[in-house]
Amino acid sequence: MSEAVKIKLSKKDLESDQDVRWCPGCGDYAILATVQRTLATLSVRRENTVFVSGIGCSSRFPYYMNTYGFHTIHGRAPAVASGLKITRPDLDVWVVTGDGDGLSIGGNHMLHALRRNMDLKILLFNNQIYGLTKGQYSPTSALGTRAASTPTGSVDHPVNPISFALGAGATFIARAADTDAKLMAAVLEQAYRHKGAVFIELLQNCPVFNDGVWEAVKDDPAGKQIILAEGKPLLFAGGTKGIRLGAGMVPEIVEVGEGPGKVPQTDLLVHSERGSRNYAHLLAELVHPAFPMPMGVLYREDKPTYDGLANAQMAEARQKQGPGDLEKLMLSGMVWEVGADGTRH
Amino acid sequence: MSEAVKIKLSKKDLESDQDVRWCPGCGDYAILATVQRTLATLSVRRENTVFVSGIGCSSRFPYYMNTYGFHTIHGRAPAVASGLKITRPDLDVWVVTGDGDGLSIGGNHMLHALRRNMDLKILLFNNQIYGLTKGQYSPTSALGTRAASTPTGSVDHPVNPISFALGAGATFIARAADTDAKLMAAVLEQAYRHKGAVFIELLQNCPVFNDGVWEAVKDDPAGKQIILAEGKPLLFAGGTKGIRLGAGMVPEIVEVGEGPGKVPQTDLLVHSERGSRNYAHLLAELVHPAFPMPMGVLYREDKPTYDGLANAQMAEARQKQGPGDLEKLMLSGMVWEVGADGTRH
Amino acid sequence: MAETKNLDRVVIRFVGDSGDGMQLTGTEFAKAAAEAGNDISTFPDFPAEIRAPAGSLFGVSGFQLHFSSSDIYTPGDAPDVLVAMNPAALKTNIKDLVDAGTLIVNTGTFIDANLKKAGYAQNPLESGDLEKRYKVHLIDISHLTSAALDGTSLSTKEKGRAKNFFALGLVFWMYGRDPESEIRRIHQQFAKKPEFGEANVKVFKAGYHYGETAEVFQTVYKVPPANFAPGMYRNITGNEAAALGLVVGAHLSGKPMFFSGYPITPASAILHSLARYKNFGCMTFQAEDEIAAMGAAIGAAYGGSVAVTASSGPGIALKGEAIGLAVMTELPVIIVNVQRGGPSTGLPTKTEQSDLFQAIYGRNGEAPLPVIAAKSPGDCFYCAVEATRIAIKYMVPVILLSDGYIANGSEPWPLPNLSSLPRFDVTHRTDPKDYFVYERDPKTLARQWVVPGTPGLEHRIGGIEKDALTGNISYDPMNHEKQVHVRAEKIERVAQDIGELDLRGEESGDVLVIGWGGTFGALRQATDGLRARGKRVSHAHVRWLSPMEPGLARVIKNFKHVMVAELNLGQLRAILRATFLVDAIGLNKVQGQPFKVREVELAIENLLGADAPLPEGVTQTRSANA
Amino acid sequence: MAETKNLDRVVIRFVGDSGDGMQLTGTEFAKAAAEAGNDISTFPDFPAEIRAPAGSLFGVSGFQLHFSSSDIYTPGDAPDVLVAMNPAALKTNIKDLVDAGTLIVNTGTFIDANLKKAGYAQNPLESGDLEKRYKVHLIDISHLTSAALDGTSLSTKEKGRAKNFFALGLVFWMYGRDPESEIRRIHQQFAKKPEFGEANVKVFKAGYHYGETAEVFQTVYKVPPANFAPGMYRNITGNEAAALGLVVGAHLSGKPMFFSGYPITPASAILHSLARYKNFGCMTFQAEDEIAAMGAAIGAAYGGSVAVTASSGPGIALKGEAIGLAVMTELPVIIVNVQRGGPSTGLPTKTEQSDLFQAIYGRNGEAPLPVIAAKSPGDCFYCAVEATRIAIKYMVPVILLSDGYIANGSEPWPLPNLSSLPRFDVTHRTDPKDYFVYERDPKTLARQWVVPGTPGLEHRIGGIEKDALTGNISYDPMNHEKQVHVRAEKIERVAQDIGELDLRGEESGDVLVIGWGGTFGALRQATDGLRARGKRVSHAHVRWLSPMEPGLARVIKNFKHVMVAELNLGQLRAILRATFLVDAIGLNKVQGQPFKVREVELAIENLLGADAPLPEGVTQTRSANA
Ligand SMILES: Cc1ncc(C[n+]2csc(CCOP(=O)(O)OP(=O)(O)O)c2C)c(N)n1
Ligand SMILES: Cc1ncc(C[n+]2csc(CCOP(=O)(O)OP(=O)(O)O)c2C)c(N)n1
Ligand code: SF4
Ligand code: SF4
Ligand SMILES: [Mg+2]
Ligand SMILES: [Mg+2]
Repeated sequence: MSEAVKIKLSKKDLESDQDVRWCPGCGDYAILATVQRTLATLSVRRENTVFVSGIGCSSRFPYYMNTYGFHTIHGRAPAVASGLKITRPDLDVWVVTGDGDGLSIGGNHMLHALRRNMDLKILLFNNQIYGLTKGQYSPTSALGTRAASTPTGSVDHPVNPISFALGAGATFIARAADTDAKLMAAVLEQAYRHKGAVFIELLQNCPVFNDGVWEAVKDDPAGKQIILAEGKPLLFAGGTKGIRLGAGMVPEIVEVGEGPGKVPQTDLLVHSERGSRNYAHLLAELVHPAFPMPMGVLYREDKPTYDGLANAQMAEARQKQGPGDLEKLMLSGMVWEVGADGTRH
Repeated sequence: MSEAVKIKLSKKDLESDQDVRWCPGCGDYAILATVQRTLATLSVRRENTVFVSGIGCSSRFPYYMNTYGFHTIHGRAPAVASGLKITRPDLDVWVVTGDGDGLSIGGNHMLHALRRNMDLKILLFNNQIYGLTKGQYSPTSALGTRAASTPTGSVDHPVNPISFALGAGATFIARAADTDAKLMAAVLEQAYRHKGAVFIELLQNCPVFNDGVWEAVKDDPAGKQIILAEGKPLLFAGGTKGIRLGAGMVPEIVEVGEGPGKVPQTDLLVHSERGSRNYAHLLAELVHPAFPMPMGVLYREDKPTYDGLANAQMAEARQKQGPGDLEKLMLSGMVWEVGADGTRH
Repeated sequence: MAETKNLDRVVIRFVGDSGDGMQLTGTEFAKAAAEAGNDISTFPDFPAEIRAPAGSLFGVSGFQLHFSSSDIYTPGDAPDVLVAMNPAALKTNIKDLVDAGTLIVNTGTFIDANLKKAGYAQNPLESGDLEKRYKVHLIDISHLTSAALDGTSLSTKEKGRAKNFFALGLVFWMYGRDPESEIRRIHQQFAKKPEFGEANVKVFKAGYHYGETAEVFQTVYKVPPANFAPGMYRNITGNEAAALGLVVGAHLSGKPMFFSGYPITPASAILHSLARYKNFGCMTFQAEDEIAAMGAAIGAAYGGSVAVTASSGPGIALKGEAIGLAVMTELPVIIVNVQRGGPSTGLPTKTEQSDLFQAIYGRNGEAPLPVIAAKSPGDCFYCAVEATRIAIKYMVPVILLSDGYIANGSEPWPLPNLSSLPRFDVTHRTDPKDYFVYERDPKTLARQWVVPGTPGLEHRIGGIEKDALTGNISYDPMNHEKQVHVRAEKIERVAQDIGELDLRGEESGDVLVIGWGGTFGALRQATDGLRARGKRVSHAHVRWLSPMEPGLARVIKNFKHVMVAELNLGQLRAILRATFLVDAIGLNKVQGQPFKVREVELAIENLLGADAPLPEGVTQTRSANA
Repeated sequence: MAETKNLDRVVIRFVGDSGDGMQLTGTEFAKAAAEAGNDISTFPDFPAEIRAPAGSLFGVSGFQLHFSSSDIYTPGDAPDVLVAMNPAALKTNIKDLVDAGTLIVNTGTFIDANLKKAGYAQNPLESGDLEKRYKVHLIDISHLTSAALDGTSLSTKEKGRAKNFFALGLVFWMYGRDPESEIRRIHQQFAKKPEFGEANVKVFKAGYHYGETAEVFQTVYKVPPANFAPGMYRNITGNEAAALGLVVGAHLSGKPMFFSGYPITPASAILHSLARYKNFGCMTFQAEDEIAAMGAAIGAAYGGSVAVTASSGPGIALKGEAIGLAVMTELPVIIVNVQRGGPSTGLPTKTEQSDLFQAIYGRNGEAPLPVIAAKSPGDCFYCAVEATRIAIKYMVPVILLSDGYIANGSEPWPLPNLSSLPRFDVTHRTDPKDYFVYERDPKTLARQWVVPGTPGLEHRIGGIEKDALTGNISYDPMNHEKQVHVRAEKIERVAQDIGELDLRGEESGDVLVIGWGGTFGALRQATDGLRARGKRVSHAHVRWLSPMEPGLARVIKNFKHVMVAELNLGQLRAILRATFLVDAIGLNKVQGQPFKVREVELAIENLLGADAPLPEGVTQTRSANA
């Protein structure tokens, strides 16, 4: 995050002059609006903000932001963004990707950007489908998904984006639904302030090829979401249910309260963004339909960033060795002089 | 694993006629010998056994096995092996890879092979270095590793192969040291019998470019290893120390026994290969030097394999629709006949 | 009553919003034309967006159909009839309509908001300018559609969606097509939602009756049936034909088929088709990326399957390294490239022929392989069969080039008699005696295809240079020299299996037009036309680009001018110049659009002495250095 | 006392086990020769294995040095002196030794186990055959070494490791080199382990004294200093020079440098060097793979760095798609390809020139870019500077081709005067007024390099076709046509910046030899030699392969024969034939080895009428079709 002289911005200031080209009703519209509104609220400097994306419907995002933007190639946004961030630590670099772009073809760059704790804010639009190529299943699609390339149902076990990000080493992990502007704004703001690899899963609806895939979760926020809050127990269903750590470290849904078959609130797991990795893994494994989905910031950790360390090494080298002397560098190794008379010195 | 008419095999039967070309003292020799010996013991059918590898010192492995073998290109072994296994479920397909081959350039194929629960036995030789290209740091090298490309120390946080495999969805996860022939043989045997994606991390020494990187762990098996055993508590240091689940789901090293500051054995975590994923994550996070390293089978789970499901769909289609009738297929869509008189029918 | 007039051929284009169902309208009308016995050729042209915002210029979707009572090769240069469903569609297409052509406009959409989105300051329907050039029919299709659906339970939005059936009904009437079979088809298509079926039929009939009653159309046109050779026909797109050809190819070799792909426009449809052919022994695998798709194909080939992968330019670029592995290990893999506009992401939904260099040269090292290009939708079938046969016979990866134009375009295709196609059954060696992994067939130079599971033949292969006999790793200089030459020679030997050159016209003359791939139709039609007018013009269409078809050597020096026509900057041209040292000039167009027949004619006429300017953008490239 | 004999030049090759330290021996002796004022050229030739098992044939490591009192261009065709440290080394190298050449053998290693590993049924030293052809010196170096170290605390194994210093001492004596400076160097090198330093010096002296006393060598040879132009010299390998050139290039442009790479033989050394230049503002990044390396370079270029990536053939294949993105977004990236033997993994440690096609054509779509090739180790420096300059000036990715031969080989290199190198400072636009993202410089056609962080110039770029002015996504057909041509024209315009053609000899004559890249030395030496013998032979060495150097057009048609000599099957040849329609024939060798001067001479003599057979493997390719 760049030190900004705070300027008042409105959402409009973040809108580019390009026509937005998503399908009517696409969840991407809501995300775009929330990102624009949040960045305006945060008074970011537009010139120091860069959106880098891959290819996919979601990856058209940068065209609509009145900031710097780079629509790269399929799956490679984290790599391009890394090169940019390492060399330009003064910039805020956001990455916009989809479940196909970021977890199928681009899974490796995602893994390594997260592992390195590259200071990138990565937004993964998860619609569980390939939108742009017209509806093939993706690595996040449920087993048995019938789609263009799987008329009899997919036989791939899906990847859990949050588990993946955690396993890879992301230092800020969060989740929000496309239409929950309030939660998303809160998450984006904290992400913006985090130094390190941010991974945010945005549950996004593709009305054309995978309509309603998140409906069950989104339509029943009380029953199907746990809104995470620091220091608060994992409660849902209006506080009547909660998550407890059962035997063998298995999370359990329990009825909360007094009386037979119910457990006191104090038995529940208590949320801590900076909790242990094991706790975070447990949160990651809470997935619909077996469990309500944790929403908000699941995990964060302060850890040196790749770009920070790399630039520190540069500074240290310059300090220790002095600014490079090219003449001297040229003269290193096995060097000799031949005099005007052709003799060596 | 193919149903084999058991034939007596000796280690020699598994040795190809090629000169082994690793450096003297390389840990790969020990692994090769153990694999050859174990496969002989298991009386595998050589003709039904295929070793597929990428590029790296470790990836030369197939040349030395008197089975079918394919030395592919850097990082792509899981992809090649997947195509083979899907179409030839009758074969036992092993993948040999290195920390660079399997987790740097090949990380994405690894992720997806594991996620799909492809029935592959993947052996990752982790020497924390690029051997073949003469000693650059790898994604498993510790932060600060000084190597050819990082003279002032690496600034990458390493990836934990076991965490990665677990996050990706492997259904059999194990670890053994190159020189621990007994444990490795036991692990290999169970892996051989497992149906699904096997991921085995082999701690391998590269005496030339990263000598002794695992020495601390290997030289002090009692103090620095937890030899996992089903139903047994996580004990080490000759039973005097153990691992307990502490507050906030943080694992703790405790002194085991009676008396002040000691905890009873019953307080310790008890190993279960088929334990919860959360338990497995906890095991994965036990890494040297903070913790002793769990050795043996860390996790397993029975889950349908990609190749199994895909071939079942083929069988089902054939059963439901009958064997394909090409003539009929050609005639589907918009078809018409033009008669001998040029008229349409 | 309207009078009836006979026409030889008609080019009609339906244009509207992506949501307006123009592809469906076009396809249905194409079916009717085919049913009526016309020769047809279609050209769908979609926007890159899935569903662009209604009314936008970039959201216009079009479908052009050429139907005729005589042989045709292309969907036509310019529409005789344009059906425009909204201002954006009119704006982007009106310039293509022929002078005095028929223009049908849905006036109901010409409201301020849409006019603005289309960039019209004034309503173009009001200026009277259109009437000066075209036969204009202004019809409020939107209104007539909802009127037709008055009283149904459909929502306003649902009603609006039916308006393309009004247009369809109208043109059915205009061209005297049988409405009954269409009504049956609509009912069939909407069998699961009969209320929509009913509604669409209503609107279709309303359109048909509008034509009958409104008296605005004085003429009903008849395009009599074309003269088709007897036999079974099927209307087919290139991607469908390729999928069929791959299934049949695998069948002819007696092997199961494995297809691995990663979705990409315009190749995905091949994966989609094959995924439905499981009972034919086709296993399909959607890989995590194109590299994995190629890797998996190699693994499957190694295991003994007919292995196939398909992609488009960017995906093929990614496969390059792995294709090299298939070259080195000499495994049969069929790689389909349905070309699109490049470079980089380029113009994903548009056609181009600019991946020829990549196909032939796009790998590290000396890594030659056979390259075949399909010339038409139906030809994709034969090329797929042939690619399969060559891959297996020579134990090589083969690249099959298609392009967006023939992949999505369709034509009536005489169905091949399957039993007449020659089998090329594979026998995998099982005899362990004296087996050498890289021993070669003296004629084809192919090594033997030994598959895992064969006792006693256990062996190892890989991407490092191999001993020319044993296949063991070899760093021996002379062995490398030998193997590099053998791999090249093997590709040259494929020429043994290449049929006659597809040459139309004399073996000598004034102009030899050389083309390859999907430009076939335009080139053949242009040259046929000129020859009919007495010009000494021939057309050679190259099918095998690597090795270069031997037939070309015989004729290429017999013409005053050689012109290589391609939708790129001159890739085949460069190869032909290098091979034959002829001063071939180029006809090049890189607009994401196929050649128009007239463009080709003009270019040839110029060579014959005319001095007509070529249409904007199209370039006739002459050599500066030669 | 031995007599002293003057020689003009000597080629010496040290061969032994990979563990025997032959690279060190060779390098040290090269230093001594350079110090003595000789012109030198070196050729290290390692096995593919890191450390192959002792005694194996594939574990033999060699280092050839050519030193001379006159100008030389190559490490020499065949050694005059062969130092063989074990049977495997003798076996694999003896065939190269010139007749009557000097052979020095370490007999101590000729034990049964080693003889067997080398495939010798009999001890070749005992048959007497060697003596018939060569001046043989059998010395038990192993024994003499351990004898010299008797009484030291070193283990037997450690003692064994010192034996290369015995050989080094011996050749120092043979060629009258000053032992003192070497002794100093040894002490320096082992400063951290002085006991080894001591031991090695002991052994070195033992070798030196052995020569002096053993009376087996009757002659001390003297190769007088060469005539170097005055100035500073440095012995440099191609990879070192490339790294320096990149640093200097970035410096001259006034920009920080970003290098991202993924290790691969033989390119890794560039990454290793640059990683040490942090205080020069070089940021290095070891990416997860080559695609990421190219992606990161693009990101860094976008951010305003001089962005570089380096790899070898297979890695460049992987970068293809991303290079296309750099072409489309018109960002300056320097892509170094240190070529090795292909295809696929091929011969990773051997040299070849077979990635030219890939460099020029290996991407989807029309994706042209400038390609420059370095001709010698030192030239890698200038090419790196030039590639940087062109990339920035024209806003394009540039491919710089090197190869394993010049990358690892070294030569004495006159250090450039840095202050005389022209600066090409970058100014990034900051004025927001009337900024259009794809507006171009009328002369170079470059768009402006605007970097993030610049207020008011916020804009978006990407891989989809862009409007020729605004850079917004454009699917417009004419815009695409225009942009495709502009991108091609921009590359052609690079010709404005290309200097004179490197032509040696007359502008017309009997034979024009055309080469590119690392074959320079052999071609120049062969042609110089023939011209000295009165032949009408010229040599043009092409530096820019794309665009093709304009100077070639003037001369290429003035010769009876044009012969394109390349370490591939004729890639430049094909391009020249296509461009100039000249019937260029090829001289081709694909053995992982550079041309020998004699091979080139023979080929030229053949064209001049001789009918000498070429050495095995080397082919003179004539056109069948032309
Ligand atoms: C190299 C390459 N392969 C394939 C494609 C085709 N392609 C474009 S986007 C996409 C997947 C999009 O899915 P996702 O990332 O989930 O984005 P969404 O459209 O759903 O937002 C694919 C396969 C491409 N453009 N480039
Ligand atoms: C496409 C490609 N990039 C790079 C290389 C060079 N390369 C070969 S092996 C290797 C890494 C080896 O490391 P690892 O997988 O850990 O194997 P090890 O040698 O340590 O067993 C690299 C970078 C290559 N062969 N191909
Ligand atoms: S296809 Fe789906 S994801 Fe793409 S723009 Fe349309 S609704 Fe959105
Ligand atoms: S370099 Fe290391 S890993 Fe490779 S063979 Fe040698 S010791 Fe083994
Ligand atoms: Mg998606
Ligand atoms: Mg390794």
